[in-house]
Amino acid sequence: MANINIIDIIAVLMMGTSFAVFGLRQYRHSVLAYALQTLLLVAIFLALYTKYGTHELLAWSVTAFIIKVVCVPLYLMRLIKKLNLVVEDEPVGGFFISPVVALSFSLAVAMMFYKVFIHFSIFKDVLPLFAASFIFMMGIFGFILRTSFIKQILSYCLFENGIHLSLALMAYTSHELVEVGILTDAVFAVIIMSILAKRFYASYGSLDTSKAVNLRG
Amino acid sequence: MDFVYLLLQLVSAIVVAPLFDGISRKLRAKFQSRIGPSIFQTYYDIYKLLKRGRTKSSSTSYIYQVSPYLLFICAAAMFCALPITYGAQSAPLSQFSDIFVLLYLGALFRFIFIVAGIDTANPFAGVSASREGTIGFYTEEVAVICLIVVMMGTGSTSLSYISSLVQEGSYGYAVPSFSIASTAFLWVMYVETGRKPYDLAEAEQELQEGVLGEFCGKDFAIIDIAILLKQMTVLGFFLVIFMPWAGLVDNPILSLIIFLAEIGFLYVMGVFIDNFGPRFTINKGMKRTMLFALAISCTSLALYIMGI
Amino acid sequence: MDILLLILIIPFVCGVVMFLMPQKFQILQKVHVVLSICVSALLLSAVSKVVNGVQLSIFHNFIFLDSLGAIFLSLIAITGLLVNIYATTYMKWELEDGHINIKEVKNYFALSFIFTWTMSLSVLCNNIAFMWAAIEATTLASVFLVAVKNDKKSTESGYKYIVLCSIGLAFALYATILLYSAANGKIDGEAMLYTNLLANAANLDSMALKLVFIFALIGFGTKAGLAPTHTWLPDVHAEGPAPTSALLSGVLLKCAMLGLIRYYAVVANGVGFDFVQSIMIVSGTLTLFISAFFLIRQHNVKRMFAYHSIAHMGVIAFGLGVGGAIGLFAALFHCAAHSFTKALAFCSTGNIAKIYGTKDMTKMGSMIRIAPLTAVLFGIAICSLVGVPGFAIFVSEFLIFKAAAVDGKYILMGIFALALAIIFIADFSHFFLASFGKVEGKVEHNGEMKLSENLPLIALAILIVSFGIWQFDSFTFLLDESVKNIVKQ
Amino acid sequence: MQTIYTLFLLASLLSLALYKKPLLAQKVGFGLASVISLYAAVFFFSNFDETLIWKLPGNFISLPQFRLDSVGMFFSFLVSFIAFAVSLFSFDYAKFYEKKANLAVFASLFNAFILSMLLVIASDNVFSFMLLWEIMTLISALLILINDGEGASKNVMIYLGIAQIGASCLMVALIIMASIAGTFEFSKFDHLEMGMGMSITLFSLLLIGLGSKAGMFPFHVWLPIAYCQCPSNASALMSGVMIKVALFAFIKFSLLLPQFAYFGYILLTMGALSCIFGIIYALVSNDYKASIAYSSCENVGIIFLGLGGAFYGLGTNSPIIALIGFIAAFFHILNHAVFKSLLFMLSGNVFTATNTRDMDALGGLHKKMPITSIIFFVTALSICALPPLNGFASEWIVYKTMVIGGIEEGASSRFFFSLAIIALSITGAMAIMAFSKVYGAIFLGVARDTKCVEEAKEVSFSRLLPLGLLASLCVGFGLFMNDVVSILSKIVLTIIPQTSVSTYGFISMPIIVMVMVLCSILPFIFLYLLKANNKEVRVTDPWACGFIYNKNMQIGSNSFTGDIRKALSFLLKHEQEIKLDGYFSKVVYTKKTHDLFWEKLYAPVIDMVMLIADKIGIFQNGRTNLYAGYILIYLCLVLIFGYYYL
Repeated sequence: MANINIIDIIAVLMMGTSFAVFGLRQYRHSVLAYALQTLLLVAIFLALYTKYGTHELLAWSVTAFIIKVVCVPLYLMRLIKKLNLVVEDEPVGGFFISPVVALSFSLAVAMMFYKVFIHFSIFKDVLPLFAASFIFMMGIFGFILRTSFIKQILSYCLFENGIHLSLALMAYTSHELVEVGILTDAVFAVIIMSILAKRFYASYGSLDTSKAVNLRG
Repeated sequence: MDFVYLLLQLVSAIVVAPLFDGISRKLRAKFQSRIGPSIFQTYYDIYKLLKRGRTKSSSTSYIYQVSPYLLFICAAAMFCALPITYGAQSAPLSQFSDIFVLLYLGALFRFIFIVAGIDTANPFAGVSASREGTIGFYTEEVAVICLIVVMMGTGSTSLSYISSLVQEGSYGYAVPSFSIASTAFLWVMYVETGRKPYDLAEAEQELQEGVLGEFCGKDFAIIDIAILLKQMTVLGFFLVIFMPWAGLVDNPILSLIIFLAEIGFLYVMGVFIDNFGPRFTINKGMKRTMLFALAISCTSLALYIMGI
Repeated sequence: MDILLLILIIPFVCGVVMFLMPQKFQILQKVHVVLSICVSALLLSAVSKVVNGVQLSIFHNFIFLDSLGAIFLSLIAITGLLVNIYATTYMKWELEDGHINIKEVKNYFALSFIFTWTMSLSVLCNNIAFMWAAIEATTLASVFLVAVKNDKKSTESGYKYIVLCSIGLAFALYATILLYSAANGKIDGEAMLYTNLLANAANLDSMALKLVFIFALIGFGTKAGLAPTHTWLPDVHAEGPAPTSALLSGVLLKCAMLGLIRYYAVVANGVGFDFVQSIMIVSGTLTLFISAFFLIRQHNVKRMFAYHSIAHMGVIAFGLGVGGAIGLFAALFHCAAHSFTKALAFCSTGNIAKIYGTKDMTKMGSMIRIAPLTAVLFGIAICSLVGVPGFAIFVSEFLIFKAAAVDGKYILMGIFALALAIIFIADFSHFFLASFGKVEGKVEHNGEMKLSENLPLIALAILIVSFGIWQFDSFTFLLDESVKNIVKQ
Repeated sequence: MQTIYTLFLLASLLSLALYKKPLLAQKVGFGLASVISLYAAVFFFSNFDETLIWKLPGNFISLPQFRLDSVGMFFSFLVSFIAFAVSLFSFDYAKFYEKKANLAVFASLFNAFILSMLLVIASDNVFSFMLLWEIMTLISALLILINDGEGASKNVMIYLGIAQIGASCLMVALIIMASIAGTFEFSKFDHLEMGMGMSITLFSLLLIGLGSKAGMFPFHVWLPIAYCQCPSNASALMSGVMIKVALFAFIKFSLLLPQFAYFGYILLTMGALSCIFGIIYALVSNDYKASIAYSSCENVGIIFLGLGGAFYGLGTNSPIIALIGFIAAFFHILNHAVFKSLLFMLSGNVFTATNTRDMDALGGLHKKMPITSIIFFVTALSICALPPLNGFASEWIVYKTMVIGGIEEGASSRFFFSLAIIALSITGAMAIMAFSKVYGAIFLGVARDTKCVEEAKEVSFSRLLPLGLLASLCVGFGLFMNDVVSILSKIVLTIIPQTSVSTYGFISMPIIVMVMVLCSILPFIFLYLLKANNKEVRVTDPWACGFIYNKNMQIGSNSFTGDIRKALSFLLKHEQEIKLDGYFSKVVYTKKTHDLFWEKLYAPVIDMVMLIADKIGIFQNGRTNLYAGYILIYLCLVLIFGYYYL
């Protein structure tokens, strides 16, 4: 019983952190929130491992910890420092409205999705599944509503986390190479996006991607 | 032998045509309380023209030179297409006396008329050439609608065959569409003779015959004859289809005489309409009067289509 | 060593070798051509084995090459080779004009091998999750092929490319996870292998499969450029260098399509063809019409071709939607036909941009007099794109019509014909604008390119025409085999 | 048969190979074309009764087989014969386009065009037919572009656009037919089983597909645009024979369908409309080439009337109507090929001499180009269907068909056939006006714009020779009408159920001519007998009511049609502009007639598409956030669609 509670609690905490990643104005805080969330993710892996005794999850939690809790946030921190940025620009709909919209829509979509997922999932835990789709949707809404490039990188990381969680819940039995492949992609994506962010900053003078509307029609 | 009769038919028509014209001129003069010319005046006119010298406009080309003869050929051939001295049994000529041959020879006449008018570069000639074409546009479809009824009713386009059918009485006024068509057709043929309210045949420089403004001398004489012949042909066209009584006589010469008399009668009667009607501008005239003809012909066609 | 293993290694090694080359254009050019030929020869030899009826697989079927993959692998080999050869010419011009520096050229060449490598990987993967990873990797590998320059537009296009493709592919990953969890335990053997899934598709839960297909459509559809998730495509194709656009449009889109086709096969065999066909019809029709209308007012030659890519992805989707053996055959044939055609089209825009110094077609004109060969090649590309008979694309469009007629789907024929007619008219008017009339702008390079520079283009043109009229038995064999695998009659 | 095709291919390639020497290429290309097409004409003519089959070796897609039966032979003969005349004409004419395009390309395209037409006729497979059909279209489009210039690409686009719409319809129809037949070879298509609705739908699709290429109403809008843009020899080929190829295909495919009387009615209606609208626009246009082009629409209408009768006959199992109808159609196809190509070549002569297409600038050209003028006169008579020329001969048979068809019981057949006759007669009346105007305005009177006509001179002999040849055919086909008919009836009998009846009372053209000759003697006898004045003719200025004559007084092509324009104002849309500045200055009066169907039928559709194309850009406005939103929205929509509708 206690274990279930722990997993549920962690899941709720993850949802909270994802909201924080999305909503916090300062980049540093966002990145820290992300790191925290990933830590919670690792915690869920471990909890699931202890609960169900699946060895794959242990290996996953280790790789995830190294890559996503340590490397990626550090890299992003370095990027923020290099670009000398503190606060993000005004997102679509303003700082207040945008998280609310994202939150409500994500909740709605997640409500819809998790019922479907529970149908197939190997683990029949409701809350983690809900959290997975919620985090994923928060990530997507990060792209839809946030205009800051760094925020978008973080959004990418967010939905990546969501997928990771659902992967752990629904397909943990798959080949280890799968996990490696997906994680490698994620890391490379973050690296490439940050290189692009630097270039973007160099040519546009800010990270506001809503300025990038030269190509249209 | 058929050809000899045909030649006779043609020559006699040429010979008597000026006479009819003279009579109608005399009659018109009487209506207008004038003494008027002698009934042989048209002969004198033609003879005088033959003796006159000629001028031509500097713009003219070969068309000007050949058009009188071409016009004459067309008119004469049209007249030959009327089966008067020959009938359906004459093998070679019945292949010639065809409704469409007649209509398209008329079209050829019109074509040359227009081209000749444009060739002279005379402003009047040009205008009247245009009017000639316009009148053709108006009359042709009414004529053809009437003829459709006849052609489809008899199942043939051969004039000699149609007139023999009507003579025998196996097809004729008992058919309502036929009788209605005859009215409209007579109207169209009257228009084709070039009289008021559509035209004034004897007044040169008027409407259609402005084309002839630059013609003179013997050329003009030939055109005159051609036009007279054409007028007779269109009336004869009516007679051959709708009143082919001349053909009832077996003797070709006798039937020719009856036929010419009939044409003469119609020709002279035309003066009555001619003299009492008003004159319109071409578009107005056509719209006011041809619509009736069109309506009548369409009625007869509708009757035919419904099988009445 | 096994040939598949070689394919997994050699292109990557080539890329690394290119990185290590000295910064001298002459050397880079030669090495690039030689290595490209080697890689393509390798890929083609693998394909030839499949043509002879051998099914290749290694690592317990983790990596495999079936007839379906062989089609796409041969595209990577042939189109990739010709485009890579053209790329050396194009980069020479860019260097001469000072648009880029030698270091960027080197990186470009190196990355193009990595790109080829990731694409081959995506074709060869039997494991669907790994296939997904490979397709995502193609995006990552090609970002800097697109954003070669450091300017605003280039960066913007790279940004849109990576962001939108990543979002889209995230859904594809979801589809993968769902499929796996739906299949896990219900089928024998590893539940992530395509071959297993296809063989046991009938055992799977139909609701799950439907959901999977919808997610896959969004995911791979974004990458493949199906409307309305195509939005990144015109920007990226228009901004990248001509050879990159040729590669992206000619090969990459097809690889993404291959992903979709694999899901199509599994789902269709699970829940029946009706479901997937109707979804694909909707998607195809939408794509065709949206791109057709965008095409009409498109005066940028590369953007025009980009919208064409979308339109033709629509055609492929439509072919899959019409379905049946013939429809599938047509869709697969269209992948090949469009690959050659689009490669030629984009490469010829390289020539055109060189001649006029602009991509705006309203500023061109009279190309037929300035550079007749380029104009003819451009014309062949256009003719093929709009489906003029005698060129490759017509064959597949004809077959789609045939498939629809055989199934009695007459309304679909009408829709398809209408869309093609709009595309035809829009396109030819642009072609005439550029090729005939007077020069509206200025001419920067008055004259035809050298024949040696045009050789890859001519080769592509010959391919297009020969595929349009000639029947290649080995190719047809591959298509037939793949269709048989999917339709299973 | 394959030798001919190969030879054309070689000629085309050879002339392209001489790319660097355009003048030589012109001589070689067109010379070869004329020789080969003469050989081809002889070959096809001598094999009228045979069916030749030829399979293309090699592994081509769907293994194309080429097959020529009697009808195919006839059309192949037509193509190659007209091609012979036109290429002979081009031998000298093409030089005029030296500055506009490379003559080697011109010659090569010309050869390829002939080849493609011949192959279209022979192809016996849906795939190869569509392939060759579109290639034919494309080559003709390129031929139009030989005369590259202002607005050329737009004009070609209109042509190609309509052709493409047609080709789509055609392809859909053929593929449906093939899928019903279960084979792609036309020769194995017999007995397609389908209901009436399907059959009529397919028939309509075929009619749109092939009629649009043939210039049928309402697809006629491309005719004046494309033909005016085209070099005259190419337009001669296009109008003379390409249209016929479309008609051939139409006849061939429609015969494969189950026959119904409705086919006849559809054809009669479309034919009648084409006739009337074609000739109205031919009448009012001021550009002689446009006039000639519009008259193609008219003539195609006449051919459709003949075909309408024929299909009616097939649908109602009355072989005699079918026989006469097909003879009428084939005869008019033959005649139209002759006089329309002739007219276009003549217009090429006029254009090279004067460099203008505006009839209000021309006039009095007869004095400069007498032979061209006389040939034009004969052709004009022929196209107006005046006896005793060939146009009349075929039109008479068309009339005959209509009359025989109208005798049938049943109101609908009577109605449609009467309608057809009326249309044809109106057409006849207007054609006379149209072509007397064209001839008069170009060749007669005084030059309206002296600058244009001053430099004009008669063209070379090599250009006049083919014209003379075709003109003599105009006369010959008319005179020997019955012989032509008996040859045609042999061909026609291969495609319709055998009929033993052959006693149809045709007119006899020799007798008409004989009577006319007889009549022509009369005036001379008459003049001789009455001793007419034969003195030298005095030359003066034309009479002008006593004013000094001015060349602007004569009637122009615009004012000539004034009355009829007024009468038809409900059908014609014109723009009238009168510029008056000051009392004493010259009045500038311009009048332009627009094609009603372009404005009412095509322009709105084009505008709407353009509007959508303009507005759709909003969708792609560059905002990445929005694009990301699309993905999500689309996902939701597809989920809804997938879950609730499937």
